[in-house]
Amino acid sequence: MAKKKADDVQFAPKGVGEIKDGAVQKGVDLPPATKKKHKDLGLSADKLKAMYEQMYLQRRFEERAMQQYQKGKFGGFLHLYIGQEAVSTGTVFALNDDDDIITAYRDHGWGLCRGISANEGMAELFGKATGCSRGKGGSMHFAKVDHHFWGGYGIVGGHIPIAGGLAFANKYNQNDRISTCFFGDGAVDQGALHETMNMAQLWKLPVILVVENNGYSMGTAAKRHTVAEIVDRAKGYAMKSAVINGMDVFSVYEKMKEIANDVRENSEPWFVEIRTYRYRGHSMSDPQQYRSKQELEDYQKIDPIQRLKTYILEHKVLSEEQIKEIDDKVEQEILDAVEFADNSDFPKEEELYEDMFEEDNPYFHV
Amino acid sequence: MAKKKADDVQFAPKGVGEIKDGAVQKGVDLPPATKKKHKDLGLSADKLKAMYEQMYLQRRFEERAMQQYQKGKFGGFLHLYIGQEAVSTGTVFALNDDDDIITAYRDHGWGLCRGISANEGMAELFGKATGCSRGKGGSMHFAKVDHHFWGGYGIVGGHIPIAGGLAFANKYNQNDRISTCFFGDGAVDQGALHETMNMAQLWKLPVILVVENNGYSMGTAAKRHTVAEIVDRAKGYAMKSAVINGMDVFSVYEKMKEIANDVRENSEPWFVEIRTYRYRGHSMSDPQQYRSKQELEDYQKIDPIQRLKTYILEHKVLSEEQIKEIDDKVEQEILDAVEFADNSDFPKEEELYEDMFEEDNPYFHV
Amino acid sequence: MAELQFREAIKHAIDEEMGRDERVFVMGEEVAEYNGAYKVTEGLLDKYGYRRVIDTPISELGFAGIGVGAAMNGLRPIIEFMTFNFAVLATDQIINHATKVKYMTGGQISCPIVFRGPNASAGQLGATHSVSYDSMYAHFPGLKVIYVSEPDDAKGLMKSAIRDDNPVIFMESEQMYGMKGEVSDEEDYIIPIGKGKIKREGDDVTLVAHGKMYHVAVQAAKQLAKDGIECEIIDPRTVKPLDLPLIIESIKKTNRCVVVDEAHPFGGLASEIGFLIQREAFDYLDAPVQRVCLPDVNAPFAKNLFDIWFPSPKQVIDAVNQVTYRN
Amino acid sequence: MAELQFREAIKHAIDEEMGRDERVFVMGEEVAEYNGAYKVTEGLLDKYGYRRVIDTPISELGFAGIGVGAAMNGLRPIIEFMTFNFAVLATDQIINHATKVKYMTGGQISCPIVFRGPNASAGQLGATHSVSYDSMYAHFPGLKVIYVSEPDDAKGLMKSAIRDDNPVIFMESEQMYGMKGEVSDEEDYIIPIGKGKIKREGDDVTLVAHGKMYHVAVQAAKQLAKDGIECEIIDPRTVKPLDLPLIIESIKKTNRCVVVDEAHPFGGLASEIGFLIQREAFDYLDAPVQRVCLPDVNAPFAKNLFDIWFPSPKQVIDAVNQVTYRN
Ligand SMILES: Cc1ncc(C[n+]2csc(CCOP(=O)(O)OP(=O)(O)O)c2C)c(N)n1
Ligand SMILES: Cc1ncc(C[n+]2csc(CCOP(=O)(O)OP(=O)(O)O)c2C)c(N)n1
Ligand SMILES: [Mg+2]
Ligand SMILES: [Mg+2]
Repeated sequence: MAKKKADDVQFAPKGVGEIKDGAVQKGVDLPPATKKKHKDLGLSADKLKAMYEQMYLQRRFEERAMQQYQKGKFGGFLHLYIGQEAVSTGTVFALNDDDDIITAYRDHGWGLCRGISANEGMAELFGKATGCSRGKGGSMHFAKVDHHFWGGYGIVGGHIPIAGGLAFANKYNQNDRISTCFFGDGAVDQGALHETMNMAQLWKLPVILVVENNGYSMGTAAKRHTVAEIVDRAKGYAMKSAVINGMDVFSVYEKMKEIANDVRENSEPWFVEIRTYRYRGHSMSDPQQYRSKQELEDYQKIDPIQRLKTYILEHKVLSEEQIKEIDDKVEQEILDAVEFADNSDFPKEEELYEDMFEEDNPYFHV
Repeated sequence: MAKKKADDVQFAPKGVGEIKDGAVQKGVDLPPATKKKHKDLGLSADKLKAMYEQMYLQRRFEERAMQQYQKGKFGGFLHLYIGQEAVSTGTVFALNDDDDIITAYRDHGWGLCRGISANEGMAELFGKATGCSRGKGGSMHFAKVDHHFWGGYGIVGGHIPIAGGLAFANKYNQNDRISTCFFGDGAVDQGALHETMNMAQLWKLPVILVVENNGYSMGTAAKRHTVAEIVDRAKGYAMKSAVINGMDVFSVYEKMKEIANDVRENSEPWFVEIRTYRYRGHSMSDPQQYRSKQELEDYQKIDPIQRLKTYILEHKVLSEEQIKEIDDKVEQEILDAVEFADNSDFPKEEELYEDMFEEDNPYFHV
Repeated sequence: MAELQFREAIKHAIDEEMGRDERVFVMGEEVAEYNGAYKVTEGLLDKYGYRRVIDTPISELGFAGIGVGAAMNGLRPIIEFMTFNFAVLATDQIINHATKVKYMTGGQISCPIVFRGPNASAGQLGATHSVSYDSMYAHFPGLKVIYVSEPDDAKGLMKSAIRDDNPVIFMESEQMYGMKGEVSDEEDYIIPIGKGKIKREGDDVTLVAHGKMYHVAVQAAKQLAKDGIECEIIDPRTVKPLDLPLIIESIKKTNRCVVVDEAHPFGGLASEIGFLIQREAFDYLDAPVQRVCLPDVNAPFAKNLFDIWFPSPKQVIDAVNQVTYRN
Repeated sequence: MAELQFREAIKHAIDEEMGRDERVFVMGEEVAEYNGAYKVTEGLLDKYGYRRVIDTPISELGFAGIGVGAAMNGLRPIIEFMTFNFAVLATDQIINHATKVKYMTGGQISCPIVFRGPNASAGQLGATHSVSYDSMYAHFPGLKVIYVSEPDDAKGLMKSAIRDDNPVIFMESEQMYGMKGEVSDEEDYIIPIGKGKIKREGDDVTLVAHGKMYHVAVQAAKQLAKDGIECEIIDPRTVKPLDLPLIIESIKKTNRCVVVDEAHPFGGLASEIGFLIQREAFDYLDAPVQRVCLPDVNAPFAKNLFDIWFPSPKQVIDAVNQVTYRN
């Protein structure tokens, strides 16, 4: 090998968030969206309305949460899902209500979608006893287990084998439920994924492993932390796979429904890459120098909520006023939630020692 | 999904070591061996002789080691490499002497091939101060670092990232060395492999990751612990890859030389599956009920040492007598080694505290 | 009473619990078709089939996590690690997930799971196969940690571990698997987690020892008895919850204590017990608590070095002589 | 003396050592282009380029292992973990490889590597982001473990850590990164590993405290001084080797000790120090050694619970009152 000068040696690739050859180097390239109309997809007008309301709820919930965070109403990390709402919404509408969902710390959208009320969600952010996780978990640990939402998890990749275990139990019990696991492009690089893919395929676990590829792992563009096309990881395990346009809720719905059916029927796992984009920083303290303004704007132009709204109006599923009504309702719901969270009590002191063990009088070492 | 009766639910596949459809279900299928003759491969008669001697040395070393173990001369694990000698030998002859080799606990063959004398090797097994690792490592931890043999490692998969690190340092220093890492089919399932493959490919590390697929991970046939064709794991990382017939030293030599050249030139990693077979149990206490006698016999019929011997005789590289001379020499070398090991001293008591730290008077907590 | 090998005692416990509760299953490397690397799960595949006895790939992190997920979703996994030295790869699932998931979700999730396998050294297996991990796990909130020394304890505590609704670490020993001992044949024999046992009574000094060290302590006590020193031996059996009252009571009688621990010294069970005794029984101590444990050095391969490395009855005797001021 | 932020002190140390020795390089998540998740490595990429400042994927086990291999092969890696809570995934490389490879090969291999990053909690980050791991690592042979409390110590000890020829764990704190303090501007300022420091003199009671707890101890000491109780505060700085002589000397003067430790109680640094004190200074103790540490409970998110969970000056004062029999 022609030896390089020491200074020319390089390991991690250089940033790609710049204009190159005149074009924005996107974190991810979107596959085409589905061409189907809502009726072709079996979505009623009511469903469509519910979808829109849900997506808008997720969006406004987080925008308000951000304000409250900036006001100092709560601490810790706050990872916003804004921009990715089509993924959670399309998926939840595609799955059965008793199918499992488990995700990473960017979990508010998922929680709301699976029945955590704005009140319970906001209260959790505030660390209040009325929160969905009784104030013990905070932003990263929304959960609603009786709705089969197993929660958000803060160790990158840690919940992937757990998803395999949820599916394992479903297969063990032959209960017809399937499990879905959502994680970021950054989590793809964890060994836990590889181990889980192998066992899921070998044991024919009814699980869908889904990468929400939003182009970045914190400040690192996907191309700088992971090689090849993520979806192609499936090839090494002869696993079924798909890439989905995650900026379009119909595309997510269509494909996830198809895949869920296949998993339910054949008890074989899938590996799915849903390409999407996060509009905000990784968390609240992110200066976002790793990407261009233009890239962000390009994605905002194809905003999933705006897209659905346009579709709804164009196809006259709802009128402008009807949309306005939904928006106002959501807005009020969230303002109420902030008030609810604010007025709720913190957990009682003794709750520090609760939820550690199943027993009534557990032992603690002192 | 048509629900199964609980008893029909199955996770890990059932054993495959049986006659099925009239044919033995082999742990691994061998790809065709190279058709090239030694001269086509650039191997001189002397090299061929050295190759044969080396392979025979590995074989007899271990056969004697087994005897000594059974006599109670030493304890611990003893994992024999018998049957796989073409892999180590073909590789070592293909690499430069300063290229790195690191392997798992089935490491005697590798050590002998990289300059550990029979004396040093046998003494290490006996836990004597004259052993290659001064009696500190035993069977699983042969090492000869001044010959760039970094040793055997006992945590399955643990040395894979380390190999990446050896390569990292070589690239950092632009010293034209490449690194090679050998591990079993069982190790393929460790997350460490996945993490290393991604980083090796992303950072263009000069490393060859080689699976010695001998068909079994302890008592588990490869098809029962890992999905798809192992070599295809490379696809997910767009990594260069190859499958090699590991029962034929020429095939290993040819292909590993080619690959080593490519890595040296382009500083890009390879993922290689060398298919081979171990004749003995996983370690000394293995009843081997997971495979058929016939499978074992089929492989013994294509024994790599016998094959090379036949080739040498057929091509009149050496005469029967000359082969006999080599055999006798090796035999004596190993008998001497046993004597040497037997007569060597155990490490001195104070050596318990040596080799923990670099300093002369290290601190130990009491 | 039936005489059983250690491994049989564990197997019987697992077998009984699998018979009682269909949610209980076993998973790990070589547990099924190979019948267990150390034959602890021998025959279970034949009896319970492929659904409930599952061979895993060498993916400690992955299958520990699958166990955690299965436990969360209503099953009761028994996860075998071939040794706890390999479980180091799975610590994220044990420490970051199994012990925290209930708390983080405000109690919504239960995680009844047993992680089991041999702990610590087993002769000349070298540095990576010889470490004792019980005190490491005991350090983290949310785990119950058991490390047993005799077949009877193994049986009764394994049954408790499987029935426990929380994550439990259950540690055994490769070198003890073949050891025989009387095991209660009481139907449904249960030993509660958190209860130690006075296994030898004595007035002169308290020895606290568990796992393989219990047997080292017994040997030392026999020697010392010849010399007129009567040791009280307490086997805590569970490292966490630790049966401190039992230990303290004994100290109040003997006023002296030596803890024999198979771990390295820094922050091991021995130091924890020593700390607790000085805190709880300061005025009763006639001598500082001493510990006999591994040196702060990796396990060597060479037999002679290994024998020095491993705690011996001689070291226990020396420590007893020290706390009784006999030297 | 220059006033530096904690993060700057560490960066200066790294920068100086990278300038001195071309084999030193930095690797970790977001250390390069992002300039460090907590800005500890800010500017290093610009100064040293892509060869020596390397962004990694989220593959803690993998990049820790690449670090180990690079160290074995002649380099001197500094591996940043975004926090030591994530290093749990890399423990196999740290505990089974970095600390054992030299020993197992009979001394043939050296492994000069620094694993660094923030340790323990950083406010309301929940159960998986709040655990203190210094005593866990100190338990295992072959590691030096440093957990510093002030910028000056950080600078001098980081330089020592990088120059050390063995694996070193260097722990910092997210919450202290912005803290300012005087840092020696001595050229090539080195603090030897294994030396603690008396940071406040006093005759009445010895407080041992490191990392964030040092500052909790300082607050308690200030309060207590108003009450006429003078605390001697020892910051061990290095957990291992532990500067026991310094502690014992102080105990011989004060006859009382409270250890303030950010870890959970079982087998933490506090219990180790408590054990050692009773062993080495039994006759000097006027009261049992007490510890103030985290409860045996996971970190809660809710602010009010977190504040109860986290060790407070009040708890230290109570413990001091206890050992001085003032309550
Ligand atoms: C094991 C582990 N390593 C590092 C971190 C710190 N961390 C939190 S999120 C994150 C980036 C993850 O990116 P990605 O998986 O793409 O998810 P996204 O944030 O884009 O949703 C990192 C490095 C962590 N929480 N856990
Ligand atoms: C992390 C870890 N898990 C389990 C083991 C126990 N173990 C040792 S070798 C082995 C089988 C490995 O098989 P393979 O990788 O195919 O190598 P081979 O023995 O065939 O050479 C197992 C399970 C170990 N040493 N390390
Ligand atoms: Mg991402
Ligand atoms: Mg194999």
